[in-house]
Amino acid sequence: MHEVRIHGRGGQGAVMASGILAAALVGEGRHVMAIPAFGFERRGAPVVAFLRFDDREIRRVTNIYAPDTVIVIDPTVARSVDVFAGMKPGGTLVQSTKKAAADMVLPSHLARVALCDAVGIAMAIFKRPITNTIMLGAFARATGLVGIDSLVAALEATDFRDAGLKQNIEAVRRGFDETIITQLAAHAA
Amino acid sequence: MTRNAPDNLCPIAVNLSEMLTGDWRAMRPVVDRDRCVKCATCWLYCPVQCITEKPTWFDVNLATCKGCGICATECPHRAITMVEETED
Amino acid sequence: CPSGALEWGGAGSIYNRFGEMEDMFVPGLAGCQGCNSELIMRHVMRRVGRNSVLATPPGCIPGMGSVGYNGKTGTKVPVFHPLLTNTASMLAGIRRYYDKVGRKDIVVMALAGDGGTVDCGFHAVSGAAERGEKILYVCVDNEGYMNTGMQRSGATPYGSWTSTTPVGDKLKGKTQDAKNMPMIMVAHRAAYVATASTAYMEELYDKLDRAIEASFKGFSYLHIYSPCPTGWRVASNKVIEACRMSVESNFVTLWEYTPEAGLRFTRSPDRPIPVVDYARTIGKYRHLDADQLAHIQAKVDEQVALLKRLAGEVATAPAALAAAPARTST
Amino acid sequence: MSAPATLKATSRTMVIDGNEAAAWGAALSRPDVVAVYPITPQSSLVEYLAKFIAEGKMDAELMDVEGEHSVLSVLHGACLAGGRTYSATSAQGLAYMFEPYFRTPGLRLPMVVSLVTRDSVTPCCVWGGQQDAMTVKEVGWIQMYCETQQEICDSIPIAYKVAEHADVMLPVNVCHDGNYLSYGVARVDLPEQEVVDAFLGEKNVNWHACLDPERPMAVDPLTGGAGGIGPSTFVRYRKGQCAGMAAALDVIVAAHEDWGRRTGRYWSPLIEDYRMEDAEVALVTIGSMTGAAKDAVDDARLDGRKVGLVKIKTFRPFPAKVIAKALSKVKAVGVVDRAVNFGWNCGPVFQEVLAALYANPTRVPLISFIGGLAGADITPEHFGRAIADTVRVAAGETMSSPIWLNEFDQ
Repeated sequence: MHEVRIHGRGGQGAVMASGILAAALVGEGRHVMAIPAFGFERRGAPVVAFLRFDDREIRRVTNIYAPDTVIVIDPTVARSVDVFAGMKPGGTLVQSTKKAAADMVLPSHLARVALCDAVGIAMAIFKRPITNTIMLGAFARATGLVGIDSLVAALEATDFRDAGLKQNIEAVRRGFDETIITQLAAHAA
Repeated sequence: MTRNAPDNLCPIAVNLSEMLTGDWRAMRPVVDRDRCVKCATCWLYCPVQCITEKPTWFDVNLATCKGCGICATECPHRAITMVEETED
Repeated sequence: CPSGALEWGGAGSIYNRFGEMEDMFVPGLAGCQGCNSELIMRHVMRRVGRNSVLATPPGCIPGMGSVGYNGKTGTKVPVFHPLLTNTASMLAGIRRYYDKVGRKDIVVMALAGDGGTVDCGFHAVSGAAERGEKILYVCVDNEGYMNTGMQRSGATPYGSWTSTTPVGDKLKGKTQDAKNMPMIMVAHRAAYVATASTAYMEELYDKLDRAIEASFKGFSYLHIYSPCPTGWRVASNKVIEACRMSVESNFVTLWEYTPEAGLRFTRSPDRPIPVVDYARTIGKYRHLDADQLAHIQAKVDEQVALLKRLAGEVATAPAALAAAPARTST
Repeated sequence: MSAPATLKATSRTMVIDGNEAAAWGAALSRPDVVAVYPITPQSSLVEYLAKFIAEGKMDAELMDVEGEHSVLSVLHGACLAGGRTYSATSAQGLAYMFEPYFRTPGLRLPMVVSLVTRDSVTPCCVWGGQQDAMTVKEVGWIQMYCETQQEICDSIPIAYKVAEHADVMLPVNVCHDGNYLSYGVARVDLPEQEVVDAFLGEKNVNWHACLDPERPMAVDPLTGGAGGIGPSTFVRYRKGQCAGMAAALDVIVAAHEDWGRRTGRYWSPLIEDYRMEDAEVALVTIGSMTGAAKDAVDDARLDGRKVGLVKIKTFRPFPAKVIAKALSKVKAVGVVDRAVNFGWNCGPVFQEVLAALYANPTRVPLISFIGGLAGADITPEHFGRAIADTVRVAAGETMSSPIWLNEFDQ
């Protein structure tokens, strides 16, 4: 079982991203359970969504406390939230940022970071900082756990209120293409 | 509506109540046939609608008349008087 | 007239038109002697006829046996007790289903008391009116909860004695004015709103015609005043007289409204008798002092003035608009 | 029910949350009239219904009324006129709905209303819990609690089949946990419309009581008081309601079986036994908590403890006999509730299981666990603790109960 935690802010579509990722994984024959953390999703407030998937039936309908992967779709939310809380040793961080891995303070047990200037891509595509689908592309690139075609198929089945399908497909592809992976020394084996 | 409902399901009633209110009266309307011009005022205002039409006058169905006296009060021709009911 | 000559007049003409129509209730209903609500029920349903579904929320109307008792019914059309609180909603559900299956000619209606209309059933009436549910809602207003022992409702007028607004050294009847439900229905822009009194039966029948017709287009509301001989302390034989005087004094005004035509009086409110002449005939007002009577008279005058403005505005507005020169803002 | 290792997605496969699964279950059941009013955590469910109707996916009359009291009231009217009806509510909405809610089973109206379960104020809280549903357990509605999104979708047509059965004619609440199921997303395979149509058969919801000018009758005439036939008449109808409830147990089993034959998904109708064959202690669970509890049972089994689990699907009518039988061989039982029974200072499911076990010759100790209030997560670790405590009770230790599983969560 692989467990993912997505951090974002209200209005950025973190919960929607977990739903799209869930649909993509189901398309690949996986079992999936995606749960948003329950808060008042006010625009701008920190938001968390959980997703676990497996090749076997998933029975537990619970939050995630020890994620394998953390996706941070907002570059500044980590200032107010400990995005690494409970993270499993050897885990992966998929982060929206303009920084390079060398310039970041990262916990020592992290195995891999995948960084993507999602805001820059979003401004080019949407003229607004909507980073959720871009970061799904980044996740696909970083982990190889979901195929880009499956993500595109899931996007095609999604109702977008604020943006077009074509833009989102471009977003997920650019997220995939423009993500830079760094294996951290301690776990580089 | 393909079957009859058992009598322990939803409370319903299909048969009309047979209750009559004629025995409520203390006073009884009596129509003066000579004065009645069939203007139908009594019929119009009778709450139990117990006024019945006769060939040249309107009469009262005493099986249901409650004896309220509205007909006597409203009759523009003073053709109805209320009289005390007898005890037998 | 099937047999014998009838004197020509209001009563006779109604009898000619409706006398042959079926009374939709059983002969024996347990309304009090002289009950005006029973009179309203029988006339209204005589006009509505069999192709109808009738709601009678808890109160005197089912209390006198219209929905029946111990397994017998008092009504020839489908009839039911809604809750006191949900009459308009249940009717709306019935209407929507029948409309959906193409049975659009059924009159779906209520004969409801004032308590279930202006108090705890208000949300349902207001919601149904706002949504334009196609129902006929007849409010039989006897100014309080007469069935349960004459407690006050939101429709009870100022000064009125009721069992929960008693008269003593400290309190002398109700200290608030009645909620004006028909005007609230106007504010909902219901398809039809009218007030009526059994003292003016021809008019009541005319309004019923229009109300029934409107109920196939939207929310149709008919408010009929119904003096209660028992609860108001009025002699049974004087009930129609009480109806008449309530109108002659403008305590009750008779008017109708549609969104298209606006509000119009159906009986002129000019040259009324003083309200005190009406109040003196009603036992529940026996205790009123001069100040209380003056308050009631002032409220009656205020109400008539407001209605006149509404009636006048609507009558003159289209012409006034046409005549007015085009204006630009400065 | 267990799923195969990997599943191929089909054209009917959706990845949706429980509220959408419920809306699809409702849409597939073809109600004539749907009434909606929003309340957390049900709101998205009624939004889906409105959307389906707006898009023509569902041919129902949408009644967006002014509150839950009217939600159920318009459905009463529609049902008595002959319509199949659906709505959904939660917590405060259910409380506001109570007056017509209490009346529904008495009128024997076979409607289905989803309860998206939630803790009720006060303390002020909009998160999951089952206090709302448990508070109305005595009102005469059938209650079924779902474990997964797929089960929600499937249980709504099943609920109509049960509600409209001539021997039952009672309303059904299909309950699903607020938050975890309402917003949790998982794979749901929509049944084919033709399958649901064939399963439900011909609709006839007001053969017993109707408001129809073609068949005039009085619905719910006044029942007289003492000194006449009134009270005995009243007793006859009350007994009729109880008979409908009693009959529902077999109907629920048959409906689930029928559904399984048509769809391949055989949900446990009354209770589900999990690893109970040789179990020495058992947990009893209800709703979406069950999956984590099963994981905890597996962990305990790996540690050599003989633990099993009984999940309750149908809570009203209470399947007392099958529960007594399922728990007849264990040495202790731990019942996990997501609600509180105030009068007995324990969980409501605990209280019911306790009563059911009175029928067994051997008296076993029971312990009440209360968790998941206010949307709290009951994790496999929490269930691990519940198992450990139950094992200690089986070994003869006495323990004060209830044990509040999330009491010290931070």
